Amino acid sequence: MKLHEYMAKSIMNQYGIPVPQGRVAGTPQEVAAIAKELGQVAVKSQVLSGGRGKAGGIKFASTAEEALVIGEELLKADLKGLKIEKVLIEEKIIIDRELYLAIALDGTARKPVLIASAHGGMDIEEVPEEHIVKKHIDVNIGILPFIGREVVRRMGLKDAIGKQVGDIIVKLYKVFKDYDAELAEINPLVISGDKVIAADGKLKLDDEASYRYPEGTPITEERTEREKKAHDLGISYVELEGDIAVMANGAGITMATLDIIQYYGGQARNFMDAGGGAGSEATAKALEILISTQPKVILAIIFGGITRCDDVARAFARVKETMGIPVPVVIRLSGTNEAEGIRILREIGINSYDNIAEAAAKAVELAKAN
Amino acid sequence: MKLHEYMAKSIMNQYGIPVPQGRVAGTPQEVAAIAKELGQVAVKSQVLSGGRGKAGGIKFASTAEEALVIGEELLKADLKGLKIEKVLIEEKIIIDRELYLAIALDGTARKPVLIASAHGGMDIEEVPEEHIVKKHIDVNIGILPFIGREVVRRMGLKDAIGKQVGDIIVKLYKVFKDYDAELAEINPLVISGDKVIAADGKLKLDDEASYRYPEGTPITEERTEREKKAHDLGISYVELEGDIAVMANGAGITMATLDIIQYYGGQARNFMDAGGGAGSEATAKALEILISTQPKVILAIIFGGITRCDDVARAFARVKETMGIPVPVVIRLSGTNEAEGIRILREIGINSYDNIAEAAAKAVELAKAN
Amino acid sequence: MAIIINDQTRVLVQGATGNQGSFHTQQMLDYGSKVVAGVSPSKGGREVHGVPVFDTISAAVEQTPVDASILFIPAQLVKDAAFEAMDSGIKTIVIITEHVPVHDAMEIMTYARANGVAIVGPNTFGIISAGKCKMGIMPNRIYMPGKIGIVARSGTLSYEIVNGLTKAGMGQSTVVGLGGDRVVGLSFVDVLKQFEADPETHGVVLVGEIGGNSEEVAAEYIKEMTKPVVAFLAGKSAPPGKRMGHAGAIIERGKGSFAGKVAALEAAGAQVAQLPWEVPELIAGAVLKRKG
Amino acid sequence: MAIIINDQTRVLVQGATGNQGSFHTQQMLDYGSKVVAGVSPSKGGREVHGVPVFDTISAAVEQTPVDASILFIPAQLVKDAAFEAMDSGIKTIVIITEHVPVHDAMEIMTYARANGVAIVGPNTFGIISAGKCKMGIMPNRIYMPGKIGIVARSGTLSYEIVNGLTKAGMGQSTVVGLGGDRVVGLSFVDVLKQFEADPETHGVVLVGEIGGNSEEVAAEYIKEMTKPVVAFLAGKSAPPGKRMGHAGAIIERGKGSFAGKVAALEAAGAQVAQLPWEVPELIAGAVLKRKG
Repeated sequence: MKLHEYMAKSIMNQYGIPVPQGRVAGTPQEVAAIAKELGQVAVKSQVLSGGRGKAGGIKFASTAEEALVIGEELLKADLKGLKIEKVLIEEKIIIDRELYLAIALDGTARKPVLIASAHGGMDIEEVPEEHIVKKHIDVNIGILPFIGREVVRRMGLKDAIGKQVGDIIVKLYKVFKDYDAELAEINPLVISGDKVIAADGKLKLDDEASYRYPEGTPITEERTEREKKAHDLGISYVELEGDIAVMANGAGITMATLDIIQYYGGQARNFMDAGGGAGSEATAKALEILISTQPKVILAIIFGGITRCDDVARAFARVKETMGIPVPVVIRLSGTNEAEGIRILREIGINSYDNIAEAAAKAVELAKAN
Repeated sequence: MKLHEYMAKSIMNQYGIPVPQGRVAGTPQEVAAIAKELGQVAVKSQVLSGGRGKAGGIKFASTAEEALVIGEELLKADLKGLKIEKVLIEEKIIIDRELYLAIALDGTARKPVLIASAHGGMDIEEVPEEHIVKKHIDVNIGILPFIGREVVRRMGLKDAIGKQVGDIIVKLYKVFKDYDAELAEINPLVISGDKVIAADGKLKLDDEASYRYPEGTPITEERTEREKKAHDLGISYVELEGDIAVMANGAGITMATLDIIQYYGGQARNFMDAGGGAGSEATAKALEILISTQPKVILAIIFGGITRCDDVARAFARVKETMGIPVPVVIRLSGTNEAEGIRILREIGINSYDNIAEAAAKAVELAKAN
Repeated sequence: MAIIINDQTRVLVQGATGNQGSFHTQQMLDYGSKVVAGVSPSKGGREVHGVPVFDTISAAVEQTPVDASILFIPAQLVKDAAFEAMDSGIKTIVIITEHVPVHDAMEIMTYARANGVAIVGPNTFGIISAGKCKMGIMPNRIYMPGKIGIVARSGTLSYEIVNGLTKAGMGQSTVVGLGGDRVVGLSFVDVLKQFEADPETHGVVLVGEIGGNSEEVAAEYIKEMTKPVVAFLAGKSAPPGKRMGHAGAIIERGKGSFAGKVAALEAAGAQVAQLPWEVPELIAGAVLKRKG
Repeated sequence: MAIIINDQTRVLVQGATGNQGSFHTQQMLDYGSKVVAGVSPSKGGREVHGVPVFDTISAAVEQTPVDASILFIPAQLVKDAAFEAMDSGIKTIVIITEHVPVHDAMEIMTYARANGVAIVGPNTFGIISAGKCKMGIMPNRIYMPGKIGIVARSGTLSYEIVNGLTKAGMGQSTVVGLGGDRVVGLSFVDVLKQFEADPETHGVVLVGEIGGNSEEVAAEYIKEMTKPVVAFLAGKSAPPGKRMGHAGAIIERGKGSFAGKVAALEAAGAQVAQLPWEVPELIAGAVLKRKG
């Protein structure tokens, strides 16, 4: 779960990391009121996407009147396809220098990695490797102050500024750890006179640890309504741009099915991993979600290991009887109770294919024809 | 620092370990009022010593009147030489079985050790080894629930009782860790019907970590006034029963000096390690403490490594001039600036001895003569 | 031979009395795995399909030696169960559970690496040495003993490929599922090294996917291997920034793309199949060629 | 030879710019120790008695290799400093500081054991290989190179005994202070093993005290030693339950008594001196006898 900037910075600030003064607002009037209080301000769109600056989502105002206009403009706009529900109004800070600081997961090392750079303010991918300092963290030890001192030295920082950045590194790790974060990022970390301030903050929390997030952790929702519905059913579902609805069981085979559709010149409407042991009920609900996306074809690739092919077939039959399936279904059943499944499908007029290649090719053909 | 029972149990209870209902009182009237509320009660003297039961420090009352009498009796008494300032009044609990649970330091293993026994209520030293379960704890991991389950099984406990004890083990470790404890002990841990209750609780915290005790940690004082004064000067000082006051520098040599005094038939008034690099000022203050104990002789064994012998001698001279030293001083100076130290002492009429044997023998002789 | 587990491996099932644990204990027994004990707190004394169940691993190992453990344990309790297994001295642990918090996984892996414990998973279908021992949830009937080693990040995709190999008459030595999470125990390289050293394995199929860089790291090692490697990767058509089912299958910050992985593997001398059904022919050809 | 440190050991001083650190840097240099660098956060660029000072160990080791580090660091910061040294790959660390929280000490020792780091202390006078290298706060002039190894829990008591040995014409190979705290790094056994293996050491003096059971554990090892051991123990007259200066010197729960330690050591074949000045004669006799 990604948190909005204002949420991330509020958490970081609770851990002693300095952030600009500011408040969040949902109406242009609130924007103006806050701006009146703070003077020169930045008005920052709160959407769960990077590159907001370049996309025009961050604007500056010198007066409350200007802020009102900006608030009106942003709060009815979309940014990168996301509706701007809230803006963060912050005091404008003088930027002497921009640094980069993040703690991320390194899956290969199986450890967190601290990433720092004296060249911040841009995407870290754009910073040349020799300007990036990396330090892997032993989860049993965490970040002791010496790691802060070492990283700060390698960043070329010194004295009071170096000490502040070192302290922020220690604190950022506490946030990372306490919040089960996958990513805790400050970009830019701004040197403003003799102060160091987190001008932007990003937190991405591990969804799997939501049951133990600290009390008061805010909740955001990146999923579409349909994705949310699937998620509540325990189904991995991602909406895509094409017209062939896909159901499979297992993430790898689902991804591969999408690739095969593309290989045959088609495009999938979604990624749907219905799980390794989905019963008839769950499969029926998953199918309903697919139908609701109004695809041109539905392609199901079932490998019956734990999943039983007859259960899957019965689900298709039930949905067909109760709400109807308005588009062609192409299906490949293989494995446990395969014959019975194929028989059930035949009864409701759905032909089964022997292998993925044939099924996918057929689905693409049907999608193009419709 | 040892905590009183009521303090330890209050902390344990904050961590979810069940303790009997109760409150602490400093007057017989309070005792009676609390007893009235709780019904049948135990009145427990709050002194920093074990074996309170055997010493008559724990009494039972069925009525508020009885409690008042007990309160009057205990609150003017001493227990094992310690003044009873407060008593803890607790609901009387039905004891079906007594268990033992502790987390202690194992210096040899350099790890905490969990010690448990299904035979509690007595000193753990009295429990046969085969009835004791021990499990060393990796400080990087702490006590995960599986350790509780394992220890409970080895204690021979099962089902709901076993589960409660397992939970208490996990929680007791959290107390041990969060409070920098040297010892966290529950003895007895009582099985009362279907409940498990910490009937007594002991916490000994590491003095060296006092700067980071959790907020609100209570403070107790086991030191005598003089020991406290010495401690504030950074001097290790323990009062003993004899008549020869001892000053030395270094814990080992001080202990050895006490042993040598005993070897020659004398007895030391105190242990005093004045430290490895004590200057003239600190030595003078240490000497003043010794004088205040009214010994028959003062014996000083100084090995001048970092400590300079002339500094020590000057301290003796200054104290002799300002407040006087009313008893004989026997001193052995050796090492850095030894000659100058001996000269200064001679000027004020104190003879130096060449080695510890002679000095100690002389001190014992003088103590017996006076 | 085979790698990691074989017909001598004495298997413990943690969470044996649950639905999943019980079902797969039966399946593993059916396959011939030596399941010697189950563990479920407060369920000690029961039996699951004839396998004795204990409250704790320490109780189980008092009765029977154990070589490896497989976890059917809810995600929130996996850390506790994995540490119980490691604390008991078990050196091979298969964690089937998905949704394990990644910070827990990092703690488990840190301890495992320091103590020489091989962790398979979490979020894996397990591991199977064909005809000898199965520790996992894969369907029993598709595997056939043989000479091809398979290491995969994804379960069902590996089933498809195994199915294809078996239908083509090519048996498997061992099939290892690394797990679909971002932080897992054994890596491609760890498993490839064992296949390289296993005389029974003549060629290896690597089933990867987008996200992370474990395929790229594997490519570095493949350069040194004497045995042929054929790879198939899923996720070519996946858009960046979307998590495709597996927590680890996501192209983030420009890292973990399909093209990068293919390039690295091909540069290392591995053949990359464009479609899953091409795998049997490619690996058959490669093994034949290397032998000749 | 000598044990742990010798005339090749390149020494780093952590906390070199403080009063203690600076004073003892001079003393160690005077003794001939190769002090190659100091570390004090925010003091990088200075010099202490000609030794360059750096902000961090990582900065120091970029300029000069380091074999061992000695800490003159406030107790609250010792954990941080010790981990900095261990993280930098330094394998011998002397912690002079007293009053280190015992939970910190346990964390340091856990990491040290897992990573093959030898920790001397905390709350130690240090270690000295006579005539070769000193890492500690002991007086320079009392040591004389020779054949007796000494391992002690207490500093000043060891000085008395060393002084006696030197006056009796018996030099020392290495003198190691284990530290007076309850949790310290090297144990008697760790050091005895090294003395046993060191051809330059012909006999060992063990200086113990009440509290803990490290003398009893040492006795078990002394049984196996070929070299003679003479012990002296302090605290015979100490009452139970009182901490005698050292955090570790306390008879608790009936454990750590003087009599028990003497009995264990004597049963193991070590001679126990009743008074400190008996030590030189006893060890001289024991060495002579063992040789003859």
